[in-house]
Amino acid sequence: MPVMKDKELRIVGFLCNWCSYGGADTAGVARAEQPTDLRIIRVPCSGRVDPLFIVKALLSGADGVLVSGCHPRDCHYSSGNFYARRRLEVLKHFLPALGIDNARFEYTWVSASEGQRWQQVVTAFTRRIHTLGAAPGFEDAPLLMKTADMAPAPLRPLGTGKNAPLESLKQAIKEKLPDLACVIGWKQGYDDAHTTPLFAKKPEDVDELVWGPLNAANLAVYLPLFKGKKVGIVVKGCDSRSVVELLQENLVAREDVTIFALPCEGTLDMGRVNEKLGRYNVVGGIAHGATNITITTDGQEHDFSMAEYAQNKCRGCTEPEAVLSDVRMGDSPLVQGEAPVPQELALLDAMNLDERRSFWRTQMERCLRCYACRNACPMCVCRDYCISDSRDPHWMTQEAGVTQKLFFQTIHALHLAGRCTGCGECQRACPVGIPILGLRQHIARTVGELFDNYRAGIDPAAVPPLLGYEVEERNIREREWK
Amino acid sequence: MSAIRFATPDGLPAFLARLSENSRILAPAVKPAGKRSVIFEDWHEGMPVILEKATVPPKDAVLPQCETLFTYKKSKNPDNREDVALCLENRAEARPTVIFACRPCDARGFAVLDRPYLKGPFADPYYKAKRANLTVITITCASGCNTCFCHWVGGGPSSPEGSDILMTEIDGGFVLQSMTEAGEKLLESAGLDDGREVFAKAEAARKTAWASLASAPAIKTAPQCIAALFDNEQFWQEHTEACLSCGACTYFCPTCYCFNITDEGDAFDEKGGRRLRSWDNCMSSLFTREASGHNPRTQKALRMRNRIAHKFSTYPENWGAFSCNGCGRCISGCPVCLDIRAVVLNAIAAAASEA
Amino acid sequence: MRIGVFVCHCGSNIAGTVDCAKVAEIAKNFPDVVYADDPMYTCAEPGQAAIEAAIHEHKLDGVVVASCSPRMHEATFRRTVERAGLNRYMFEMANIREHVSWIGKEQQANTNKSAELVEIAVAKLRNNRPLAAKTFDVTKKTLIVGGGVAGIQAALDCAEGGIPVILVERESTIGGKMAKLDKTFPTVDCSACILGPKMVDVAQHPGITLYACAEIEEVSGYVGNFSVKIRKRATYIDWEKCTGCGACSEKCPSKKTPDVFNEFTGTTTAINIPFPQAIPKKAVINAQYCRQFTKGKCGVCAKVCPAGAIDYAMQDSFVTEEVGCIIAATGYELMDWTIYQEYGGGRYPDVITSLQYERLLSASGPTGGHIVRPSDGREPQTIVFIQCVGSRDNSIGRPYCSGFCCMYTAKQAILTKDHLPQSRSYVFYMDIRTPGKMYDEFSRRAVEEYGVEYIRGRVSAVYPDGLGRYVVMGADTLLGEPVEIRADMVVLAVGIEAAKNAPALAEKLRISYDKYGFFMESHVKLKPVETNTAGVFLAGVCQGAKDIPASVAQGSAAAAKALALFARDKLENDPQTAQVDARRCVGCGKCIRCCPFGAITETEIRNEKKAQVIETVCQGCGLCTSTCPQGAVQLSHATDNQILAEVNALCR
Amino acid sequence: MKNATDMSQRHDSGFTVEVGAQSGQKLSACYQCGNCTAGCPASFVYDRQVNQIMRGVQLGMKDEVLDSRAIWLCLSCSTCSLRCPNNIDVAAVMETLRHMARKENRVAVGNVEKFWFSFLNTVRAFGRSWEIGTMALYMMRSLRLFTDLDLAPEALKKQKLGFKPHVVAQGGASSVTRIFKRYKERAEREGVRP
Amino acid sequence: MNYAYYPGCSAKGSSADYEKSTQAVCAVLGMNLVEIPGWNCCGSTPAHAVDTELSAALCSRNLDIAAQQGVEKLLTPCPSCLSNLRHTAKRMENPQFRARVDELLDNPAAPDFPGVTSVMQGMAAHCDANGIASFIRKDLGQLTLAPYYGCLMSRPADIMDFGDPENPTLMECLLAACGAKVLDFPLKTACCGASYGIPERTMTARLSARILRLATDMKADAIVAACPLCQMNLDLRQPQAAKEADAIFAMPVLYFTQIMGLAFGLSPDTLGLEKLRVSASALLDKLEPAPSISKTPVEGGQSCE
Repeated sequence: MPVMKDKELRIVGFLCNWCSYGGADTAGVARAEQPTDLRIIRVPCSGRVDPLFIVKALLSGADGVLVSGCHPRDCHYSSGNFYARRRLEVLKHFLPALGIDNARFEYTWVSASEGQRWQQVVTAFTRRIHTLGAAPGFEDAPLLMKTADMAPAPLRPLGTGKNAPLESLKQAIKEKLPDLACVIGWKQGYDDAHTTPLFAKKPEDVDELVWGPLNAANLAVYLPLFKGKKVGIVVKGCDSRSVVELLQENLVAREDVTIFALPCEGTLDMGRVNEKLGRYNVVGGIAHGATNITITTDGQEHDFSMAEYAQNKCRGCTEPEAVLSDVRMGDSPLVQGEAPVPQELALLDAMNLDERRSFWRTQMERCLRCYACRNACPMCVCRDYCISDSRDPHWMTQEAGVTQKLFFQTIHALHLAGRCTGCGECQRACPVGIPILGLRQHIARTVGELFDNYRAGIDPAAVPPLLGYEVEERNIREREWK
Repeated sequence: MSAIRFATPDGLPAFLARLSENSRILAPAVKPAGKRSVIFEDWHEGMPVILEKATVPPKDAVLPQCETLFTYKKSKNPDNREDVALCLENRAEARPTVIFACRPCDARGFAVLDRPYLKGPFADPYYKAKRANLTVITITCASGCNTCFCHWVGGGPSSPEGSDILMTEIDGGFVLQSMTEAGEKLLESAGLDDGREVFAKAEAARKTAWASLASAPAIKTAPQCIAALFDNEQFWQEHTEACLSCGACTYFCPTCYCFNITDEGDAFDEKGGRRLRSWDNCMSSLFTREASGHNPRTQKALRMRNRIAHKFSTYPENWGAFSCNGCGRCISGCPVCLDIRAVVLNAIAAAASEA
Repeated sequence: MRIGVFVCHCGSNIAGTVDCAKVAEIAKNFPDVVYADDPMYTCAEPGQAAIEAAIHEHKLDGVVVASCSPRMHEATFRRTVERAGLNRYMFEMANIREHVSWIGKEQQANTNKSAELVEIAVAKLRNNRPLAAKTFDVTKKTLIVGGGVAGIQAALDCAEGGIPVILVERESTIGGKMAKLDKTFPTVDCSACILGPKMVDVAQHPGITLYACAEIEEVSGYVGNFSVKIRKRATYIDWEKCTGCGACSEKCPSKKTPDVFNEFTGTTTAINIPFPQAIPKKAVINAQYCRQFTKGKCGVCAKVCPAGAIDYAMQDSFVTEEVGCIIAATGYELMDWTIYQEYGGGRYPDVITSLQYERLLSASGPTGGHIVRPSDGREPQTIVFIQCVGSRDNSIGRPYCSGFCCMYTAKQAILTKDHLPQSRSYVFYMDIRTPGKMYDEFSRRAVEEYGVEYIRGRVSAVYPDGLGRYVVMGADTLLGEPVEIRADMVVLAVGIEAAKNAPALAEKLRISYDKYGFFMESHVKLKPVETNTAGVFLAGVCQGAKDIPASVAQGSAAAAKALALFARDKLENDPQTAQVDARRCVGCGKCIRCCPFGAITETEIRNEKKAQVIETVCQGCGLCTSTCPQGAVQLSHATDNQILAEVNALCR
Repeated sequence: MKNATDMSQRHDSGFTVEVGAQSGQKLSACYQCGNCTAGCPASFVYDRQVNQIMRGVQLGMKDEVLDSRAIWLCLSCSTCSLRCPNNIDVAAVMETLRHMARKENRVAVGNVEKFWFSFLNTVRAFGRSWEIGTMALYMMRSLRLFTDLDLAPEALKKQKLGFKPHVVAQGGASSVTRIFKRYKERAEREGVRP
Repeated sequence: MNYAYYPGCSAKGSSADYEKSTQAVCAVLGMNLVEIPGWNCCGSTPAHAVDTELSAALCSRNLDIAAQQGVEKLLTPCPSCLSNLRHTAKRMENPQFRARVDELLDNPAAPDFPGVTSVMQGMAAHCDANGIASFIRKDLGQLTLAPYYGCLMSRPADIMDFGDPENPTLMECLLAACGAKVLDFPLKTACCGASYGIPERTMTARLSARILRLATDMKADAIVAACPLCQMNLDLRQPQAAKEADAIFAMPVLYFTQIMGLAFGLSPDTLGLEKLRVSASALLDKLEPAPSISKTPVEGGQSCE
């Protein structure tokens, strides 16, 4: 079978120099006939294959991508393929979230002596891609607008935190303040209905600290900026996971950060709150009930029950209390039940691949590429050197097309694999409300499934799954070539 | 003599449909999501007519998020491969465009953009072509809003600056008033009813809107005050601590006009190379990073100083008007609720105390 | 850039199915390509000269050759462009032979594919940068793993060549399998007599440091500068003090300790010296059987030791050695033949392995060199030798020939006749494989002079007849009949396998091993001693079955490789290493965590933590590059932009 | 004196391929170690040893193989398959050869086949085998009227053999009969010997 | 506990004693064997020797009946039946083969067949060695037994799934649990000559003689069989074997169920011992009442599986 009967399709192969490229050579020496579609890019090691190369190829018109390396244990660099196996497997799971059929991507192991196996792999993969046909694009996918359903019931009673021991906390902060450059918390923002970060340096600053459902922002994002200085931070449970993740990644030193924690009763989804408040001139006041807050604007009262207006993530939250803290006050809330599938993810799950491509095209069109999602993300530590706007490396162009925008979301999601705590700041920060959190949730779920229910930001001493490997992976099986 | 017309709510789609025969219509469209947004989009028949203030201003009509200025191709002489010919293709395109239902602040944005792009020593041909083909139909605001402050900076709920037509909602419909020749021409052929009879109602509505605004603080001294604070790094640091450097504020500012130019693609490729102009963001460290790697504004405080100063000090110095028109999007859209008004007022106060 | 493209015909190898001239013509339109040609044989002397000439004539600053696999000729052409004054890394290859012309017959598709492969190569080349190697110092010392005859030979040759040697042996004595043999083929000279002096040389050579009862724990570093952590197992004897007098084992009450050295044909004491010629001649306690350990009291040896060397509290200890190269000589083991239930699966005492038989033959063995049946101590009259037990047997996943069994079986049959002139020996064989000097003559002597009955066929089953003998059910395929022999004793020529922890050692050394655990040489024919990891060499059976002469030869060959390596004072690294852009680096250390070689360290630049690559340690895998989210670490010659250029050339 | 076998004349590669395909075995893997022969309990009655049969198949010597007695005397005990170092299911090859021989009506040991048919006839009739019926039919077919006569008294005394056949209840017998009928009809339709 | 049961034809004829003792011993163990209705002959060796599809059709009919009854696991005492049923189940996984077989059947066979296993394995799964020991009423300590499986029980290994195909040990485990001394009998899986006793008497006689000879030389009190045909060859045809080997044998050949029954204190009559050609009376003489009802755990394993 020299060439597939139909027109050649674009298949890109990334082969490690030591085993698979040699295996392809061996196949050639043995005159093992193969379909001609494949174009091979030689890389030193399968561990060199950044999953982003694969996404880049698939988004740029490749119909299939094949990665092949040395068999596990046989890596010329001893462990490169172990890392590759994890990263590529995560990618394999992730591609469908974008609407890309993951049958278009495969990775395998072929040694330098396995010419016959290489022939079999190329033939089977090419046949598979021909069965799938040319890859559909994003730019011309039919429009499809969909929104997530309401969130399920929370795992704990949500409230406004009005009875939290805020004053005792302020006292505790004041005691520690002399040793700290500042303590990061929340204070009232441009009106009563909005908060803004507080950087308390003097005791009187501490009096401005507020606690309650308006404290949506995850302040952990500021910690790396204070690298080398001693700072305090007030955290909700979810924020504490970001702090743990930063500690795990050496971006903050444990001795430099003092963590103040109160049990969180949930935060408001300000997008929906603002939508309900509509256009108003002034906030006349805000009243905290046990499970609701009332905001008066231009004389009109608006009631927001936590059950209805809490952020989606708060409903599935299993860590209302900080997972790590130095000063902790208040009673531990009771969490019951298992975290449900988050709404944004459920929305993705409910769609087929075609629908997902349409969905993302529809959503991504309005992306401004402001990258607020990135800058609000506590785990986006590259900051000023993000590869999305560099020329060396030159991953992306400034073009405003859907694929560029979606590729950025993929970069963010893949870079967050095993690191994202699901804090949702990316989506919260998006000025045009694109439900990008679903992609991060998708990858977090994959990481959990593949790596023994691993959740980021729980254990500061854990090895992040994609920075480690097992010689025998428990949940990754090589797929057979038949 | 301006043209005045009246349209019922039901009549608006027909009006737009008529306009769309000869022009592209950019009108607000709702994007439902957990966080709802309103975006200017190509309007075509069958779409609802939305009059809400958009999340993102219609700046894109004259200054696209990314535009291809020109493409370039190289081709080799078959007889001498070292002889390479370069061929440029200008891509300045300008379709007649009508912006429908932007707000006065948005429209004033075009006035702010016009100065550097058209009135300086060199007119920008790409901008110029688009601007010349643009007609702006503005809906006046019926009230103020908690984040708006147009009247601080010389605007107002029915400010006509930058608009070709002002449209004001009254009982039972809308009064459309042309403010420019282009607007007049448009209204004359728009097939709408005469509105002179109800024009008074529109004027009354505009007055009511004005009256609803809280009084504006005096910020006339802002240019000098901010200039005076140029070296006060502590002031800028205190006001920038919460900033994430995301620059979302600049992307949905109707008056931010900085851009970046990049080349993409290969000149030998079929598609050719593309010279792209795309929005840039002064809040990003990249904005001032030089090729050598040196960056005069590494701190976000200095970048914030630049943004505030540009809007309230340097631009006014050059052009005699604030380049902020008080739309308030940078406040309502900021992920951490930073308030530019507070910065300006604090700067005036700080300068006063310094002095 | 000014790029020249050379599309090789390779005679008809490529031109047969690829229109090379057309590929060259298409290539002329690629960016920066100013010259393209399609020579007949690019790698031949005129072909290389033409490249050099074109570089000069057309002022080329980059060259693409489309021909065979870069694994074949990349090094060749890099030298070519270097001769013409270009940096060797301003060169790329497109593999249009192994990956195109040899795997498909359709000329149009092949031509198109070749042109695209050239296009990728040009795209990459346009992003290439000249790279320069760094030189680094060499630790002129060799570490040898395994003290069998191959390791001993390598150690002696290295030491004689003036290179210090660290010899690490797992057992308590060196000598390996050869030390257990009685006589050796084809000369039937005494194994101990020829190996013994070499073992003594090892002990006495000032350049050789011997660690017995020791194993490799960790290996880091790279050619020229390996750091090897060695675990010295607790022997419970202070060897500094032990004189090897043997008083301890004379008095040891635990006399039923399995005798490992004698292949379990007898028992020994819990504290013992395996055999009189052991090197080092030091006692070791087998804690599994020593009463001091099993019962918590005894202490006899401590009482009788005149040197006071007994130390029951001894723990494993570690020592780290810095060396420049490593020779693996870990030898082999016999496969577990008891999976052959048809031969009794180890339940019949008189069905034994050839190595056990060797101990029975040996004068220093448990029977003092008398051949007797383990079951009842009687001299056997009929002995059946079965060859290929665990060799050439696909059904148990061992299709390979163990190489030396044919010869030692002939030897054992001859020795049997010497020991027991009245006995009859039968050898069941499939093929006689004796390709060595004097080998076939030797095996013929067994038949012609010693009357050994060779029967061509396998043995299907062996079972006791209930009357004290064994029924051997075989076939004589030459006769075309099944045959049966009542035997007193059955000796199995058990196949070999790689040492049990060979794969684990391979992983530490970062070398490959085949699916049977034998280490992979760099090239089967042309680099049989080298591995794919620079500075790691192979000697002896760890690389594949071989007999004593071949093992000794390979030991010497490995030593020659070590000496050649150390003939230079400085080594050059491969400049395809990772580079850190310190400005982009945020100091998160993810690259440090992943680097398989410890080649990235943390440094401080203006009070900020940054990653730093030790270029001489970096092996160029690029794992760091794909790990760093901000792209701050870039692997030279495989940077993100270089690979992206290739992807972009393919997908648009 | 027998002439040397002309291999080029003899080799019927189609036969080799057919045996390989029907048995599902890789025949070229056989390297003639003789383990099958060594382990075969019936080898002493064979005219050709198992390894010789395998060799014959490899060489495509169809007549020699299909006309051999060995393939009829194979006990199907699978010892050969178990001991084969090359994972060849030799017993399956032997059975395949038997099927091929039967279909071509080459039955070197007629009595074996007659016994099988005697057995199967009782199954066809009653749904279950019937030992006395089998014996009777076999004696008639083979004309060996004294087969196992020495055992009869003991067997009968111990009531080892039933004088009445066991007939399957619930119409099972006729259902089995129909299986045989369809089998025979299909074989005839396909032109092979049932 | 009820178990679906396929007795095989010989249970209704030549090996009625196997059947009788199997039923009796299973009853003691609490296993109630329920015959599947309307079962037919598996075709034995003649069917598959003639045609694989014919053999599969005969077996499929039985497996189909069991499947229709909702049976998950079917027990059979006869290794030949077991082999045919298991081979058929395996071959029917091939759709082309299945289609050919379905043509021969009244109705297409059920898509999924129940698993088939030997009564011996069924016992071991039902009851561990200690459980078996708890039923012992007679001391078999004086008996030395040669376990004999025959060639079909453990081969081919992938089909039969009966432990090491060269060296199965399940019967040893059961017999040891019953208190008997069990020989490591090397010819335990050798072929007895199968049904060739009729067309090729000398072959079967010689093969049986070999087994009888070794058992005699190893001083076994009896050979213990698990296959009706093997038992018939070794017992009923023992004189033929003796004649062929020019020897005198007096080797009782019992079914393993008969031995177990003896240990459980069942009467010879219940176990059909009278049907043996070579009398087991010498064996019975060696039995002694168990010293006490043994509750002591049997060394070396709770389970024979």
